[in-house]
Amino acid sequence: MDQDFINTLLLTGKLAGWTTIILFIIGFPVAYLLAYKRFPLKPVFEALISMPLVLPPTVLGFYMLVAYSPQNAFGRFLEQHFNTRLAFSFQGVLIASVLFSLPFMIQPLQNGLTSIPKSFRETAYTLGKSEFTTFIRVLIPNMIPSIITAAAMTFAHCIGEFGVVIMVGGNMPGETRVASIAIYDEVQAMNYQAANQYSFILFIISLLILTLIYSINGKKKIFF
Amino acid sequence: MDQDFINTLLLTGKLAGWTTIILFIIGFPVAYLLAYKRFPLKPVFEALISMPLVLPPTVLGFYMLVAYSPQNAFGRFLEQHFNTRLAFSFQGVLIASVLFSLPFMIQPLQNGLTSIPKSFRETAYTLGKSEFTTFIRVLIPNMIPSIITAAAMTFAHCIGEFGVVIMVGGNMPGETRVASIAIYDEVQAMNYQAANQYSFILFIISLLILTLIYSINGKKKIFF
Amino acid sequence: MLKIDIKRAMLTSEGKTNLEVTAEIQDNELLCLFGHSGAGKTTLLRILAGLTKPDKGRIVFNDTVWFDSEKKINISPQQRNVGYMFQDYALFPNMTVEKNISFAQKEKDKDEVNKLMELFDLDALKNQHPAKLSGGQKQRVALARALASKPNVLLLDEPLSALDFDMRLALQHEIRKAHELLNTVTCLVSHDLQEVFHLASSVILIKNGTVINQGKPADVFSGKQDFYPKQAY
Amino acid sequence: MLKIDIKRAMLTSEGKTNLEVTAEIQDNELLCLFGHSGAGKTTLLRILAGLTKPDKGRIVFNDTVWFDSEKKINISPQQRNVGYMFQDYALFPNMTVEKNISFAQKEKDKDEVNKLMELFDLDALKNQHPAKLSGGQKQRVALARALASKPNVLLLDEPLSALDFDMRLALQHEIRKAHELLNTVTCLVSHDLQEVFHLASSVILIKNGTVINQGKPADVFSGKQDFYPKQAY
Amino acid sequence: QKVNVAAAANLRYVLEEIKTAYLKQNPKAKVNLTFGASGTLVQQIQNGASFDFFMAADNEFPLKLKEKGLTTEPMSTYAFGKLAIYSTTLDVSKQGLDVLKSSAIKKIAIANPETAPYGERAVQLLKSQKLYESLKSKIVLGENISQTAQFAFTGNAEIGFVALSLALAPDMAGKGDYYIVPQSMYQPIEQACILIKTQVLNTEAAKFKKFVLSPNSKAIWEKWGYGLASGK
Ligand SMILES: Nc1ncnc2c1ncn2[C@@H]1O[C@H](COP(=O)(O)OP(=O)(O)OP(=O)(O)O)[C@@H](O)[C@H]1O
Ligand SMILES: Nc1ncnc2c1ncn2[C@@H]1O[C@H](COP(=O)(O)OP(=O)(O)OP(=O)(O)O)[C@@H](O)[C@H]1O
Ligand code: MOO
Ligand SMILES: [Mg+2]
Ligand SMILES: [Mg+2]
Repeated sequence: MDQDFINTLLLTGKLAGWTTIILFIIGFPVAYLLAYKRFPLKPVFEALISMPLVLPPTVLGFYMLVAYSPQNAFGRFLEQHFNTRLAFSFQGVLIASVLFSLPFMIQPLQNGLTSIPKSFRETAYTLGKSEFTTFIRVLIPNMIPSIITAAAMTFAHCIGEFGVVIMVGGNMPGETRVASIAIYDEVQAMNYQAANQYSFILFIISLLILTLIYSINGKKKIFF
Repeated sequence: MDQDFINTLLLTGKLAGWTTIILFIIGFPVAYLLAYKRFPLKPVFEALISMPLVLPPTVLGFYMLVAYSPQNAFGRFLEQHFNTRLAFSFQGVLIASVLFSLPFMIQPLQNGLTSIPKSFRETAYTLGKSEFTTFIRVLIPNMIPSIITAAAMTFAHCIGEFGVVIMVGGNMPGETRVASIAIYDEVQAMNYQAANQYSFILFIISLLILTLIYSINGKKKIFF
Repeated sequence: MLKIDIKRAMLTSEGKTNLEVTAEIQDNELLCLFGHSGAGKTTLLRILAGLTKPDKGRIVFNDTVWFDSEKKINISPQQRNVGYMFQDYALFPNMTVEKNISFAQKEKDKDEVNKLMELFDLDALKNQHPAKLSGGQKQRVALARALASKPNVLLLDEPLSALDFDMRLALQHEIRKAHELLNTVTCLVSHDLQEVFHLASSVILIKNGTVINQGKPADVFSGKQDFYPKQAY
Repeated sequence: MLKIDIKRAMLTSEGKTNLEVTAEIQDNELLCLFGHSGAGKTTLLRILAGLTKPDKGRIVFNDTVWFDSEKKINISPQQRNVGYMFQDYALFPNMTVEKNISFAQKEKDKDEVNKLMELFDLDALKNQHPAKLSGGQKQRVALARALASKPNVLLLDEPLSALDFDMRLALQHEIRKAHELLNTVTCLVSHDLQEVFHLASSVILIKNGTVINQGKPADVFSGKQDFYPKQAY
Repeated sequence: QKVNVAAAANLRYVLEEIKTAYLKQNPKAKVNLTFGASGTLVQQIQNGASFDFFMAADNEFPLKLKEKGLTTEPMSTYAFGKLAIYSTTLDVSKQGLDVLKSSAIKKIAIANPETAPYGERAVQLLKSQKLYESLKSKIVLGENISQTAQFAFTGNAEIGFVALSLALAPDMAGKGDYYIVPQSMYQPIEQACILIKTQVLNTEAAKFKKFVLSPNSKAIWEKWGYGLASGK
């Protein structure tokens, strides 16, 4: 295995890892609001969060590319004040990836929250526990499968991300050349052997990680 | 709106619709097995089903391309007996899309099934109801949100599908040129207006469908 | 006739023990299971219903072997035609009161459902979903549902514990009537002595998994003041 | 002192009615709610706990206004410091018996938890999760948990209904002790006359949402043979 | 019979115009154009994509197909492409290649040299000018030449190595500046086309090929900045 190949895998893992971490932080509060609170226009809000599910990655990629361009307000702002350009950079791909994976985190978490009987929350409240304590001590431990699903789907979806990256990434080794792009590239160049090597390694790694997750998850039942 | 544009949208809807229908048929029995039955190597089996989540679409695309090729057994078989070639055809993309969306159907269904209290099934069994009747009359109605999530995620994921299609399907108008590909193409042609038009229409359609789903879903609570 | 002879490991508040029950219940008999909390009453009903598998033993109903650990027979709950009322009701949340009851019927019979709902004072609630019922209302739906399936063996786990005295008396009457009408074997868990005397033709006293006495209520309780209850009403 | 004067729409088996309760419960009083299934007992407890909002009225505990529909005051369950035992227990499935109880404590006190588990005969089950408990065991954990929070107001919804007679007597004793020790206002739902007489310092009879009598147990039940119970023990 | 044309990305505008002209002569004909990097199209054709006619951005990719026996009739050169650099912010037409040394450049867009001949020529040029090593870290790769142009067009890359024909597109030309790289500095881009073997002989494809090579389309090629083979 050559260095390029390893770098590409590391980069892919880095992108997926960061996206998952950032979405964990965003995802829990948002899912909580959606699951338990009522507010006006909630369905529209929910729909907006789910948009990346339905929108082709190329649409998102296109709009990101336009936004990042120094010719437009946002891109110019970043360029002038932070001297950064997001297009063709890891950060740029990361932002796109966070946006794009949002519903993969939110949906399972929200589902998990709504399927916990209301009386658990009510009991905790009467015991004087704050919403936050209740969330940490009662809700989270009773929705472990949903949390695992959310994390796995998000991480996984990022590893598989292709459309957005090919539009805003520019195929820069070490920055934006993630595994999916690398494989595409090798296939287009008809380097089937290299494509095979990438694919096979990714296949094995994925299979191992997932088997591990499911073995652990299978032992615990939903309600312990 | 010109004819090409409408055709592309119809083709996209056709692909997503067929994929969802096929996966509904496959998804329920598989999710049922995974949720309630024990069998050897179950974690490996679960991991295999979830593979498309983690695998870049390009890996899957690559392997499909290899399988479809008339130089290999499967492709040669199809070519000789059915005179079909799957690569760069609608059917080929459909098969890839079904495989690729499998976990988006299975995961939410399986989660929904496992979170239904066991005593519901047990009660139905003592009332003399078969597993099938129990499934239809007791389980399905108590997991509507999960079913909606499964269908929405699958359909949505297909509409947004890009990597597999571009590898297995290419960009053949009327066959494999779905919306995500069309947008990619229009952006490259710098027909930003057309790209914008596609994106906007998809955005609005998606927003409407999703808002509708969430409005209906919001009224019904999990446990009615 | 229901012949029971089973053994199953169990963790109770006294530590690990075995649930060991040997009994013969005649057709038409109404048996009460009586015993401390955690003694194994629910477990026994679940075993009879086919929901929990004993470690060892045999269960035979009339001429049908329901369970035989040696011959590896264990027929499914569906084939046993029991009516099992769960201690925590297990009403189907997606069905109204009426649907919950009619779902249990092997042959649809709307009149029967209406009759049951009237008997159990549920008419006004027929279109309610379980989440909106009070505790006692849920219990009555669960009981009505178990009866609606016209079972050969009726298994009732504390069917009247959440009901007020009036309702309790009325429904004791209904259980007895149903038992006679359906000509079933009935096993009922109860903590209420009055209820046991009122309903049971025989009693099994379980303590910590072991049957410590069985027979007619009067016989069982007369000699057993030391076991149960410590203090009479 | 807990002053209650509330009104709330309710659907009962007699059709739509209002739950209307006016009562004053002195400190140290142990009040029993008594009434038919679906009369509104649980609803009243939920209202006191702050889980259900009355349509109209006022609830004042000592000098604190818990609820006032006119002044739009409705303080949260957390601020009311009640110990509410649900009719269906609502034990946390992710916590062991021991954790369920210690979670309720405002200040961790392991000895206290052990004492409670011993009193309620739960020691051997301390590391069990609720899914593996029998009905009566669950009920005892729920009761122990409600007591562990050392509440100002103790709300118990049929706390002993699933227990055998021995256990019931023993726990009646514990409830009374806890009530005196914590110096709480206690509201308890029960269908058991013996229990009411044993525990209650006063009784509220609810029928179909309306209070039809309140006072000392002896007074309430003496003149009301027509209402309840039809047949004495 | 419809004609599925697999065309290199640099032909995007030119070929649309040729198609229009062709359809004017043959109103009943149906021509589908699919654009992509030459290498991508070769890969797709090899894997069974149902194209009838392939127009590459060089003369090596068609040869690959020919060697595999996937083509009929000989390969024909239809035009010579020209490499240009394009920018929306820098004054490339005046500074020429010197602009590449400018510190204002953060990113340089080039087509993927593995699959796009224009990209390959651009890399070759940078190497021969001894600029490649110093600029390497600034290079972003477009999947094909039109994505490359688009990177430059949106300003996300200051400089793009594009096909002249793309720089001439009204949108591009209106917004930025281009400089035609002297043809002596890189190996000529001889663009060839070839008919793909199909199960049923596609006569329409042959007809379209003929039109592409015919004097009828000569003006269009020239308008879009292509040089023509002397013999044609
Ligand atoms: N969540 C709910 N939504 C709407 N109505 C409800 C809800 N819960 C209970 N009810 C109705 O309100 C009435 C009073 O219910 P409540 O639970 O207070 O009765 P209860 O006196 O506790 O009866 P039981 O002794 O059977 O527990 C009942 O008729 C019931 O149908
Ligand atoms: N699912 C389970 N898994 C393991 N142990 C269990 C399970 N359910 C109950 N037990 C244990 O088995 C013993 C017998 O339980 P069972 O439910 O049969 O008691 P019971 O006689 O019905 O008591 P109760 O009157 O309290 O309902 C209990 O000590 C309990 O801890
Ligand atoms: O026209 Mo190309 O094949 O993208 O360089
Ligand atoms: Mg029990
Ligand atoms: Mg109640």
